[in-house]
Amino acid sequence: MTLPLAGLLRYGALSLLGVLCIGPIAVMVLTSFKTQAQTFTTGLSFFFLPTLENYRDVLFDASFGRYLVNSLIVGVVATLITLLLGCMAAYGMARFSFAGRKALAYTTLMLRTVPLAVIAVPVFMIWSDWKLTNSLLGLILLYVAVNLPFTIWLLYGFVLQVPVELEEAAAIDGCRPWKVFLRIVLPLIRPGLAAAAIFTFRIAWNEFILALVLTDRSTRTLPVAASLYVTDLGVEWGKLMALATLIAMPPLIFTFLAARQVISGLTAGAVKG
Amino acid sequence: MTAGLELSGVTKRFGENTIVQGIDLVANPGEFIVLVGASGCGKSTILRMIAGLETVTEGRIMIKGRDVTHARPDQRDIAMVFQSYALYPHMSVAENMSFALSLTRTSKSEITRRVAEAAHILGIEPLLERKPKALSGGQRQRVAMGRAIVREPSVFLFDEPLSNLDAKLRAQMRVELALLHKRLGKTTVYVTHDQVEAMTLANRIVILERGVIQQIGTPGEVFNRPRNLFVAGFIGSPGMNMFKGVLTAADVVVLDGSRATVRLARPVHGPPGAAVVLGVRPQGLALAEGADAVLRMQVKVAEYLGTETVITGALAGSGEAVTSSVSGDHGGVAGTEIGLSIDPKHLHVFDAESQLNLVQ
Amino acid sequence: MGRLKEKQLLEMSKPQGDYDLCCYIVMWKGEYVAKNLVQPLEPYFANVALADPAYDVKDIIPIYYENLGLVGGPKGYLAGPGAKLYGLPYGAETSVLAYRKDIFAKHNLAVPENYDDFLKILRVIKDKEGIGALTSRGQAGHQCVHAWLLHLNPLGGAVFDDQWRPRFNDKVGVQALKFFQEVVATGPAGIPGYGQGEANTAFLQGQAAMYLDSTSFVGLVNDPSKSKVVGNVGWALHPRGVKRASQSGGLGLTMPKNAKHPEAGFLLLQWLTSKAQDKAVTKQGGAPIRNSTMEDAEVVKQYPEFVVFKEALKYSNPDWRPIIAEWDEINIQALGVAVSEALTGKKAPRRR
Amino acid sequence: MNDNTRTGWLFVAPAVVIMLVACLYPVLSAVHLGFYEWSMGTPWSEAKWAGWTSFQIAFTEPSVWRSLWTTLKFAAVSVSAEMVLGIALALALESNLRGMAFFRSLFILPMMVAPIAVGLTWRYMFDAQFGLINAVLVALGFAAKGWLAEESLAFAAIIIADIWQWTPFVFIMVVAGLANVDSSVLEAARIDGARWWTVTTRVKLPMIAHVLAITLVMRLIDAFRVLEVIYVLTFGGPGESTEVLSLHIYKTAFIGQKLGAASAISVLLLVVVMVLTWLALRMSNPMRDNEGDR
Repeated sequence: MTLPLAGLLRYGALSLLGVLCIGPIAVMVLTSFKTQAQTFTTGLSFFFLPTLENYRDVLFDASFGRYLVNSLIVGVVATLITLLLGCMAAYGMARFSFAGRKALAYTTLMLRTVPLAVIAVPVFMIWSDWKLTNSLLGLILLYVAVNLPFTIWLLYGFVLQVPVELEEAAAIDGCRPWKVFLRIVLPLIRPGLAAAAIFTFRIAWNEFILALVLTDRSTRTLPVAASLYVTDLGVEWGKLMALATLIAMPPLIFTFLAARQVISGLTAGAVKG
Repeated sequence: MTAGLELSGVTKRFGENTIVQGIDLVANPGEFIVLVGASGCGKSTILRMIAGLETVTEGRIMIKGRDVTHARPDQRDIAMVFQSYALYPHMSVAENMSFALSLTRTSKSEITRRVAEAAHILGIEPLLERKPKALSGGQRQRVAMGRAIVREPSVFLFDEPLSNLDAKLRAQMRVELALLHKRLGKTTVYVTHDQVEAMTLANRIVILERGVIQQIGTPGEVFNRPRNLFVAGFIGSPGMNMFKGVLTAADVVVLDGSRATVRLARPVHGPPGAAVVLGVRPQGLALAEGADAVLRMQVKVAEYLGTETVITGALAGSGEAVTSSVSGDHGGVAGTEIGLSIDPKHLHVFDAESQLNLVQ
Repeated sequence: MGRLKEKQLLEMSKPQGDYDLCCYIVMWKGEYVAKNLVQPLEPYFANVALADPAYDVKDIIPIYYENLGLVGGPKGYLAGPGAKLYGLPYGAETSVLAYRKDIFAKHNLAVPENYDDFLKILRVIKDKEGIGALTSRGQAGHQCVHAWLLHLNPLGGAVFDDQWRPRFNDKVGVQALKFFQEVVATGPAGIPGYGQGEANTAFLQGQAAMYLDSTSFVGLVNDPSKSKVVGNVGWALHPRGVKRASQSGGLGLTMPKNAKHPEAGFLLLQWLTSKAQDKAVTKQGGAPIRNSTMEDAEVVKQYPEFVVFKEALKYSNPDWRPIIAEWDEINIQALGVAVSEALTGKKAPRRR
Repeated sequence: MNDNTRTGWLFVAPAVVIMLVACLYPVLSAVHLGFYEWSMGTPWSEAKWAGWTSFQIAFTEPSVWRSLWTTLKFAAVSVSAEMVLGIALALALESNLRGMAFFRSLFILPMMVAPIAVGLTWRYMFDAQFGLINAVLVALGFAAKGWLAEESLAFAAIIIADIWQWTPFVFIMVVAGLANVDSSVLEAARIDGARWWTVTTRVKLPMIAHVLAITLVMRLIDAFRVLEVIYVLTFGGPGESTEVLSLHIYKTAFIGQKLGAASAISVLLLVVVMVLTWLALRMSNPMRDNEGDR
């Protein structure tokens, strides 16, 4: 039915959109390969002799390795814990009726909306009390807490889509609730888990306001390091962009690889309403 | 001899709502019991209570003489085939079939043996390594049965297992199910809303309405001696004709409207003058002319089905709906009026108030 | 830099902190002392077990010493009876004018000696050379206040008068702001968004002919990997307004009250600010805090501009800004917004 | 299906404990803190009970209302632009083109970029001297602009960055919603004689109304929470032109060091966001009860 011309136009429009989406990311990456002088030539310079100098400077900064390791620990551990607790809670809320279930559902949704700026100050106080400041554990705990509401919300939709009969069949086959969850439900909500993992990792890896408040020199994460570099480096755009690229890449790569799951995770809750 | 399955006073309530009311049922070992009824009659709930998927509000369930009322599903020695088959999408056919056994730490060789055997019985050996997604509806159905078979349970539970199949496949699977039951000889409870399945498969049929058993009996019993109006109307296709009338003598019914007089084969237990409902199966209404034509109907539709023709119309006088099934091609024309004779063998008389069959 | 302070405050408010020594910007000293977060250094200098006899306190440039180290005294943040030493300068600075010798020579311009010439030359350069005349910080908050204060003091204004009444919006305050507006109008594009980095860049990349900032800028100017103007930069004193004055400020080192190892902190502080270390840091491009370094032949040979800087230090004013406990809040949230709004034209400068 | 209360709680308990301890407790503490006068850098023991004064001061402070206004403006402009653009693009491009999956994979990338990287990149691109945006403007024959130096332009800049990051989200949500619309309904409408515009406005969009509603609310909530990108891009300036409420809270707490006042303003933001969420739940509760399934 579609005319070839209309098809071409659509592809053209899509490509243009793609370019607009990727453009700033490309600017970031390209600039990271420019020398200090090249970053100040003009915005339209796409052809230049690339240098790895910025990456060398950033990567071999004495503390970069430590920040990277901190970020990885925080990102990976927070993601794993969030996923585990989140899918358990989503399953419990979707499949069991218990006193307080409704209140819990509403509270969870409300917590999903809390602006991080609101809790920065009290969290610092409370964490200081509990000796959790400047430890990765404190940051992980916080990221788990702020990510759980969204994760539960997302996985809840996926659990609902698992046919109840499957769980009943498993119960007849001899599975206790915990086993039904592990052997039947978990494998079936894998796309949801992938999406939740990426969203959680994205926050835990990218966040810097709370991390700034809760970390010190030895426990700093990459975004905090970057926010400090902004002042230390002034406008050494090459280095800043190299750092920004290094921070931006892991979530981008995961997202691109698991795009289908991310999109289904993003849209599942709303579309099936 | 211990019953294969025994339900006594089984009741299910959700708050104020009673879904199932005081079910008493004893299935002999190896018996094929079919629960039928319209949707919402509680048949699935009974099955799920037997399976242990639903708690029992009151009453007791025994399997092979063991009280399982509060046992976990897997401890009841049952297997269940679901309407949706409920195959685990992330497991292969073989894994689906062996899942229960693997949970009970059955030896590898035993699992392999039983899966192979079940696969052989069902003719699904070539499918063992496939995932459910790669199977047709009929194949999935077989796998679901295979999964039940490998457990070698005391009781098989089927929850409308054929309803997702097309008509032809359904007929075929029905025969296979009957053969399979013969071969395995296990007590079976089968839920369906399809009376053809019920009639062809069951040793005994349990007819339910609003959570209450209306009649239990062999297919012949429920067809030929329906205990009440509901059963009479539910069983048989096309459905039984129901005409309002008055019992003027122990063996005479005068119909309202048409004023036709119908003579019964035997006297019934009812006081003269009682309001009754006369039930006639469509097969009991034959084309007739002259004195044999007790009733006259205005033809609306004649459906030729090959071996028979189903004629639908309105009873002259009362306008009540009439269906007649006559052999061969009648070629009835809408708008014409035809005469019908009544075969007394196919007559049932129900008390209009208690709705009970007065013939018995 | 703002972020550094947020983190420091959080740390120092804990019963025991993680910092034994911390670096602060001059503006924070009053607040830190008022909040009882840092400790006086005299007891440590008096402790023979810790103090280095060869450490020459008198050699530290007095203006810096007063500006960055002393708290107390009659005015609260300057020398005088009651003033105590809470920190030592480390990376301190004073204001000087950097200018492009090549451009000035090309158009036969004289380096501005006073604010009248300064004002005139802004327009001249903009018209003749077509690039920004003077680059400046201008971002909302501390940055634009810093730039405005650069002009306020030489023109004879102050934030408060002697009775602590605000006078920043008097005639001189408005005059300084109007001058600043002219700087924005004739400068490189985007000054109201410039932080220190952007202001630096505009000069280093040749987008502006002048830069009125601090002595600490010299290291960047002479670094060929960052500067396109190496060899073309001349240095002059901060132009004279009603008086000759130059800014004093920069960084200092202090010891948190809740330090775990205060002795170790003090020893490090003493070593970092010692003569030998000061010279070494300066030769790497750092800013000296000691007279001995300023006068060192080797250093002066490397940085001929130190001759000008030494002259500038004579006019350096430790009372450049009122470093009271509330200064940072006034600086960023009150003045920082008002000046920024004037620069972007949202509000016209006027006397109240 | 299962009324086993104990098992249900066992599944949710770990998550509940963590959310209570590390999310709800801090939120309640923020409210509590609002009743104290407490300056950062001083020990908690020196905090003074201030009753409602912090709230009174916070709510009479012009800068609070200005930043609330900025936030509202930001949310209204950016979210409506994102909705309009996202819906229009989705309608124009929804058809099942080959390679759509690839483009969709591209479109979700912007929202995954770390906010600090987004802020830095746009700051570089908006640079008055060397930025790509001005270079493009000049190449197209327009005058270069001092993007981050003028109030309205800086505000435009944070909106542009937000639109860049989040329009694809709207696009993807709407495309997913449209994909779920039963095509026979559209065919029926076409047979009934409806043209493209009528089909779109009278059939298609109403049929995905709930998707649009959820998308709108999700975007609104996030727009009210926005902090990090603006923190890096403009830090609220010039003047206070881009100082959204989150940033104002941050500055009040960590620069003004008035922790009590910051908490009082937090409560204001919290209330705004909660009201929005409540509206959202009324429109469509994603965690609706699954009772009545059987």
